[in-house]
Amino acid sequence: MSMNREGRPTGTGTVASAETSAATSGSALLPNEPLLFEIGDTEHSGVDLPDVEPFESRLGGFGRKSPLNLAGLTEPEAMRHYVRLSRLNYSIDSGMYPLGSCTMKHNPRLNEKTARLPGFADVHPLQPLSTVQGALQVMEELADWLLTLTNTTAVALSPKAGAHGELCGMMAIKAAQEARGQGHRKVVLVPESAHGTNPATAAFLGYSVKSIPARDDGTVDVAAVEAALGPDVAAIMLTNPNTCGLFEPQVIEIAAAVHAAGAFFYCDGANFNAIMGVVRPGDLGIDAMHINLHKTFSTPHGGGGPGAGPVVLSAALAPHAPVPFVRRGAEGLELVEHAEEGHLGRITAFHGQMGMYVRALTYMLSHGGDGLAQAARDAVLNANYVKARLEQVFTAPFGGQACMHEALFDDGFLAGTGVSTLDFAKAMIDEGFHPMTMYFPLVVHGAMLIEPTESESKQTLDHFCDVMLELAGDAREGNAERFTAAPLRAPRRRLDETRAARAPVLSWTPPEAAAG
Amino acid sequence: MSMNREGRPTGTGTVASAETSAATSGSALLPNEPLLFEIGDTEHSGVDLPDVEPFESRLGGFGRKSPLNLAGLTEPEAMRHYVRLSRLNYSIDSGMYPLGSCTMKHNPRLNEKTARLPGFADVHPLQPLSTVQGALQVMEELADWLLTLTNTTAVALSPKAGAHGELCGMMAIKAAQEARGQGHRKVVLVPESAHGTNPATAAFLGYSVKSIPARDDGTVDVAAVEAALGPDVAAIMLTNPNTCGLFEPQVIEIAAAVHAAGAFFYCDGANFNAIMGVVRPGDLGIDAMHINLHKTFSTPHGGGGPGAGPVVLSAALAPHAPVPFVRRGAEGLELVEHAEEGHLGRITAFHGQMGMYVRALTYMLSHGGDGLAQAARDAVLNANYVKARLEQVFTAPFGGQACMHEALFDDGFLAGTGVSTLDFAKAMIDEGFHPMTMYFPLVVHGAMLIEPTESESKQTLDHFCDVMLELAGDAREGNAERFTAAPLRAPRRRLDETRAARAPVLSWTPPEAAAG
Amino acid sequence: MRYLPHSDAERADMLAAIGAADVDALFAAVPRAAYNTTPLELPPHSPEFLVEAHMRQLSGRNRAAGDGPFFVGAGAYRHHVPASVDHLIQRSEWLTAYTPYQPEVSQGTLQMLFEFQTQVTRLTGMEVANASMYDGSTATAEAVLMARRLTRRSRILLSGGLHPHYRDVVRTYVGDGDDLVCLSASPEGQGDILDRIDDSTAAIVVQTPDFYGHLRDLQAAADAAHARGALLIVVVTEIVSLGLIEAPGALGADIVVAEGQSLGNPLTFGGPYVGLMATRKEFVRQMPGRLCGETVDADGNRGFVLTLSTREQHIRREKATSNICTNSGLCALAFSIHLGLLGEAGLRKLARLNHLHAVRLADALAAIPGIELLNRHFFNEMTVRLPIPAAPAVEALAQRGILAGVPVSRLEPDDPQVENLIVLAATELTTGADIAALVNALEEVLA
Amino acid sequence: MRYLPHSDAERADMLAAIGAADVDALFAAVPRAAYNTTPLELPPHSPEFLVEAHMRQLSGRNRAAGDGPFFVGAGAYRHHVPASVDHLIQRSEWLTAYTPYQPEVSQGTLQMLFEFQTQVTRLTGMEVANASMYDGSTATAEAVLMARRLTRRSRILLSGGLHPHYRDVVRTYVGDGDDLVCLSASPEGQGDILDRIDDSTAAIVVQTPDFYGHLRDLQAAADAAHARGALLIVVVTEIVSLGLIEAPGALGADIVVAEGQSLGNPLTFGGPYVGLMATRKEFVRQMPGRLCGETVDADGNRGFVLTLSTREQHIRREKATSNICTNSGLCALAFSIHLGLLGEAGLRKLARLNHLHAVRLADALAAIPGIELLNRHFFNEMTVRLPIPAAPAVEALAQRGILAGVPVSRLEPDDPQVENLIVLAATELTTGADIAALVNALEEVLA
Ligand SMILES: Cc1ncc(COP(=O)(O)O)c(C=O)c1O
Ligand SMILES: Cc1ncc(COP(=O)(O)O)c(C=O)c1O
Repeated sequence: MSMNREGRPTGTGTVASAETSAATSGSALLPNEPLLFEIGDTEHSGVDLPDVEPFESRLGGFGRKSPLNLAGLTEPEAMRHYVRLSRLNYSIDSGMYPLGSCTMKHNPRLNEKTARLPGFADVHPLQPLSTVQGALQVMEELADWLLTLTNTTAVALSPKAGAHGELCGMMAIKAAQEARGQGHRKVVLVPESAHGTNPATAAFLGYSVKSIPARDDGTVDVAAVEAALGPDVAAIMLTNPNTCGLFEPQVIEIAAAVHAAGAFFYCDGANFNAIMGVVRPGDLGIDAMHINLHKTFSTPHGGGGPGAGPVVLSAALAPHAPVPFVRRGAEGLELVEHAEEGHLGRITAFHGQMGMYVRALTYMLSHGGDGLAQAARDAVLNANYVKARLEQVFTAPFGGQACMHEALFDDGFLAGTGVSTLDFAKAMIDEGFHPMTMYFPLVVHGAMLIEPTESESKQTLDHFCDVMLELAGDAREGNAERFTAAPLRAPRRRLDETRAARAPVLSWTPPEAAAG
Repeated sequence: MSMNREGRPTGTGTVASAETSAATSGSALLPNEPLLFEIGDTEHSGVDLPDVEPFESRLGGFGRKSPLNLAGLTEPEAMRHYVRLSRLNYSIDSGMYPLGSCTMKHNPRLNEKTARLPGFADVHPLQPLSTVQGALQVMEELADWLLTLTNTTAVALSPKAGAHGELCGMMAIKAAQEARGQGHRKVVLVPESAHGTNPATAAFLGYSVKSIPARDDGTVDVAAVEAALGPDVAAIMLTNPNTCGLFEPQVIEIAAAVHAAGAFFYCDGANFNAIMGVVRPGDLGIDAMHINLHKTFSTPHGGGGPGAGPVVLSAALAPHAPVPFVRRGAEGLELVEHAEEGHLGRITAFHGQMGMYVRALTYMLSHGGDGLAQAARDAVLNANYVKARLEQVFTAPFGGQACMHEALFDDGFLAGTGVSTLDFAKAMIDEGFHPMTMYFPLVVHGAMLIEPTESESKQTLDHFCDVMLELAGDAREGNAERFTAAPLRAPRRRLDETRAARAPVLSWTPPEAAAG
Repeated sequence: MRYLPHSDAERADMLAAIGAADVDALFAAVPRAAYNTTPLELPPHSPEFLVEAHMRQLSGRNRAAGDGPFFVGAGAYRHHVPASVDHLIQRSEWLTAYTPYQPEVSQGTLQMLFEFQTQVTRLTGMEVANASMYDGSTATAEAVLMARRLTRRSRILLSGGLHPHYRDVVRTYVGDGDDLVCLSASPEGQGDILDRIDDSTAAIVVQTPDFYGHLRDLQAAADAAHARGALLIVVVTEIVSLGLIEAPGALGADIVVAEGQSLGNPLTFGGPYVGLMATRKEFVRQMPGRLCGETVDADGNRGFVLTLSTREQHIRREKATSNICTNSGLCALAFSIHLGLLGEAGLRKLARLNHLHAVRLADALAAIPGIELLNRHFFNEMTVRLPIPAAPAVEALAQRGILAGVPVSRLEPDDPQVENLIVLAATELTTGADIAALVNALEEVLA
Repeated sequence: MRYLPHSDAERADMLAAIGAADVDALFAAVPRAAYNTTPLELPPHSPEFLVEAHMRQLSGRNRAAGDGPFFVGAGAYRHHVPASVDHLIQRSEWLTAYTPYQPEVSQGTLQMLFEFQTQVTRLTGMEVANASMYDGSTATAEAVLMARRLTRRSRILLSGGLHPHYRDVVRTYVGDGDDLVCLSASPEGQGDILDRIDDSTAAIVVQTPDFYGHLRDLQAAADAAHARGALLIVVVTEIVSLGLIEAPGALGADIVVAEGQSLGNPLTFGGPYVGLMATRKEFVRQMPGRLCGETVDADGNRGFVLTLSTREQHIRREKATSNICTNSGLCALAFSIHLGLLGEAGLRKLARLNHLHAVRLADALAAIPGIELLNRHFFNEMTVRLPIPAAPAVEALAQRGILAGVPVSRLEPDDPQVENLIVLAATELTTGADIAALVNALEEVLA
């Protein structure tokens, strides 16, 4: 099996086709479900509509002639299709989801309830402002919380996710550099351990990315930053707490150096959960930072979104915030929708993710300032507890120090066992757990990044650690087969990713039989 | 293995302890979940409440001194506990649920939505009537639909379930007999095939139950009824369509004979789904009939309730309807809450199952008269389709005729295979289906009663029949082990019911270790 | 129609497989005179958005409890139910499962019921509890019948503090005979029930907090009943009270029945609710309703099943302890989740908060000239005597946007003694502003 | 705090196991100056019922679309979403799952995405679709960048019928340079975009139905673009239109981007919505966003995985096609369920109904003296010219309880030509009564 630099196996070659496990072929509680297009047809429908008498259309010659071929299901069929499919998913609600860097915390249902109040869910973004004062107030209150939590000057609420927030923040930086006559600065510094969105964002805006190496302890050396800074550097994108789960101890010095060199400090705030209510990033010298409401502020991940990535901005960048934003006017709250001098234009239609604003604000009000700080402290406590318990066996690359919200291990403890990080992850599934983040950050070989979040009880953490230690023990005793064949107790065994990518099948087409 | 009259094995002796199946000990998608009391404790809580400053209580000496010992969970723990537990359940939404006599049809979510409108869910039963006119109108509209569908004179909405409706209807009959000076009639006729609630209800009211045998074709002979009638008979309780899934062909003659003998005709309407919108029971001569809104009108079964069992009444019984009921008055709708001359008193506090009224009315409005009739016809079509396909192998005791909404088989086709109806049922679980109703009705040996309802598509029925035929073939080929050891692919294997009943453990107590 | 999966082509295929000419042929057993081939006189099927609009319109014609100050109790209480409860009970696997007759694929429901039973025993201080009844009132009637079976006696005494609806239900269930003694309403907490117990008495039925809000002395009742070989049936309509008030089981109750609505279940104009029933271990075989018990599976793993079914109609038919079949499973789940979220600490705090608000309400009412507060000891509910008839006063308050409680005359129309009485409840949701608004409006109405 | 599972005792135990004196010790790496041990100036934690009350109060200060006649469109549309859609997407397994990076326990999400992609290809008439973008506007900007990569040209032409917000987003994304040509607003459906295509043009961006409701001739646009080696990017903001209007793919579109909100997703003041993106098979490796593909597992059973990730940031980092990571999974699910419920027959009928109501609205508006209807061909949206400025008129109508549409000047404040224009939409929910009320009120406002 070939390994790349991070130690990730590149094929599915680890899996010998084993005897079919019972669960794989579908049973009463873990069904096999055909595709929508294999169940439905173009005649069936699960929506009743009034009959339409013939009338003279105004479509001109633009009417649809090409087939639609959309499968329809009646409501009972649809209900079953989507319930059965859903049963094949793991979720936070069904078990610990220790994905490092993802902050898979409890998603309170109060948030879902408030987001569905008709005054939020059934309101159009372009209604007259006099009819949406409550919505604007949600935006204002959310902005206030974010500003207080970060000690910054302005916040752009509209980014639709973390990466969008990065784009927004880096655009503001670009605009600020241009406003200063520094548009020629074309380099962005990004530590090796950064999330992929950081270099991708910088490149997206035409910057070239200069990598900053990590120190042996997993943190960034201010000296390395100073060495990389120069008149061509527009900004640094630094994640703090970083993706190794560590607080950058020299962050204030780094900020100072960056500013001294005429650059800005973009902070990736994906890991804000570790410090919310405890550390205000503005006090560290950041200029822009996105906050993933779908991580730190509990809006649900939804199988991959939607999220929201508001960006807080320092005084230097505040004049370059994008539109729209809310401000107080004579007749109540106003929405500034058109870019005034210096402001960025829109980065999205309308005003951003109101549904997420409502959820996040509900979450904040529920926790209060005290609860948010306690949540951060518990998140850190939990990660350190897992770290302390697993360190008995697991190899922690940056072991000596306390971690923040997540504990990072490498695959050192698996050396010679024939078990890879991937194999280990798949074996966790058989024991009832979703795997941790694997092979990220890239600075560690066979990385295992475990973020329990504050939502996990000690009981669950203990069970998790027991299972992890038992698995590790078993791997080291030579029972590689348990790992390389895993999972055996999931609806599917390992999937052939190479095959998927080699000749991509990205949509359903009827089998030859039906077609011919 | 000993068998009782119905052919039901009385022990779990069929199951040799086999090798533990993987699924049994919990995996990522089918977890093992400890008890609430094993997770929570008396300190944890998932509810925040304002702090209460000390104050002078008005409890007198009645304050609680004995321990509560109630386990509490924080919200993330609770969410997980109940989601994990739920994943161990089968449901209509996850697969066909062919329980005969139970009408496990699709439960539309529109019904759940309307039932939660604040004007229904957040209204107190004893608010001034001027503030609940919409609620009274729901009751009136529901009553109108039921009366039209049944061609009867009055309806008592308040019964809380089918059996409660039986009680209500039989109380009305008792009152009517007493009003006629016929209070001495102490016998109620009940066919052998009747549901257990029928004889239980009669006995509950002090009647003695006289059993009417079934004919060889599964229906009741008017001659047998006539023979049993007499001056001591207060009523007959007849299910139509009956529990063998057959329409009683002589029902009109039976009604006439019953009436001629001075008795009343209570019809168990649990199977109304087969004929709603097609046959009006009032046209058959019934005097009282309950309608399980949780069967025919799609209110969810909820793992065993709540239901609602409104009872329609003939002109003869209408004066004996219980309170409360709605009527139109000068200032809008009125609620008659106190028994006037002849009326029965209350059979429940307040006004019955408003939550179910809203759901059932929503369902009726969605279907319309045409849709309800079509649903009944589809239910009958589906049952006959299953019957036709399975009859190839399965033995149908009353085979010749078309069935109504459910198809009845006996265990004749399993003779000599060493496989019982129970075994067969458990093997269905391994193939992805909930078993049909077993060992009911009692008139058939090893009964298998299959009610697909109108909600199942042809595709699902075909898959179901394929599986059933494959299983039957396998049983007859001698693979008894597949059945006697089943289920192997469920969260639990067969449970020891004898042990449960011998030394009942009905609540949790801490293990000795913890106590000692 | 959106709920019906078949196309006409599929129907035709199925008929062909059956060998029937049409669906009408399948209805051949139906007498032609009673067979309708054309739709009945009912509206046709309707799009979801039109049905929803109609139901919204009806809903809009009701005043929701949350729309303003609200003090209505008398057997159903407005508490805050955490959002997670309603979310959870709507999961398909809870909502659309049947009674757990196939335990291997119903362990969720079964374990929940086992937990529910455990919670009810602990709340009530009893040894066993069943898996729910329809509601508190029918549970009370069933308890009366159970007591008769247990004692083989027939005389039943109902306290004058019992909820009038509950009394009426018992009366309907057991019939109006000499052996049912309904004591007259006791709005002042008075009553001579203990003196009426004799050797033919099967049980006395005492509610606490009673309908008028009074806390009743259960120990005295138990002692008096037991002295004559009778049983004490205790009724609780506000289950939250048990977070602050002594458990009936600790005071000698033989059967405890209760309305569980306050936990987990919205008001919904009276139902569905959830009846609780608990008793002594030795009485379990005379208990009605389902019971869930612990056992093991063929691999020795712990699991749960419905048990002692030989008490029930589906096995015992006319010899069953009751005819009950469908009960209140989903409401029991809501109850159990809410109580699981509260836990002991939360329930105690909730009960204290209810009591505190009730104390404030009582003090505010008692301070209004002309109003007499009838309760010395109470939990979250109380009765006041107005100088005028209560029913029109409550209506006048409703016109002012305040739902002020229940005029007792609505439930006891024939008893002139209660004409001026209102029963009012406070819960954790009652605010100081609500109380002030009530006091203001009452003063207006009385002026 | 209800969301935090630890008791203080548990915290102490854990600290002991860690070997830390207190939690502060775990924060040792934080510079002391920036470390807060006391809570920030924020309100303290709050009971659920108080938080809910606050949010209800804010919600109550907004007018819901359902509260009265409603004609607002312009990129977001009020359609009826079946109750089952919102129920299903709230299932824990959909709502609280992460991106399906572990396919063995994420087949639900993956199969759904595969179905979604298939639906999008069929709707748009394209060969491949991705697993969603944030929304229609950002998808448009990404499509522009994709076209530049594909053609290695840089000039982009934006039609004057493109939604102004979309235009603004493209402008923000690519910067205001010579190579971005934004044609001026074309409320009459006019425009000379085809004449502006040259050999340096990467793509032209054409919306249909356009912002003003006009149906645009895509075939002509495709032919003109392809003749100069440029690509045609088609934007659709009302996806329901594709039930009645020719698929862009059938008319030569190279990239189709759309806002999918109309299916499955409520208005929610503008987000979250779901961006759709579809293209030709040969372009797939330049497409941004996630893709789900079919494969088999080790036992040979069909299964699904995220694939072609070498386009994406988490593998390719600075060489990725986009920085997008989190997308709109749950909104895509809602879209897919709603479209799965509709099916072809339902979508066609829904589109016809929308068109019918729009025709009625157009006819009613055109009949008002002084009002000019600008559209000859349209789907469910149209533009009218009032004799007075539109913004105050719309405000005056709102005061009368009617949300009458969008004054174009709100989006194009600097263009005097549009000052009197309103864009109005009708959907299946628009009733005759709504239209009559609008006409009445408009006549009043114009009088
Ligand atoms: C460190 C880090 N940065 C950025 C992101 C991107 O955020 P989003 O997925 O919301 O675009 C993530 C998300 O996983 C992350 O972990
Ligand atoms: C034929 C028949 N009668 C009566 C009943 C009792 O109805 P319920 O369970 O609603 O009390 C049932 C329920 O299964 C039944 O099938």
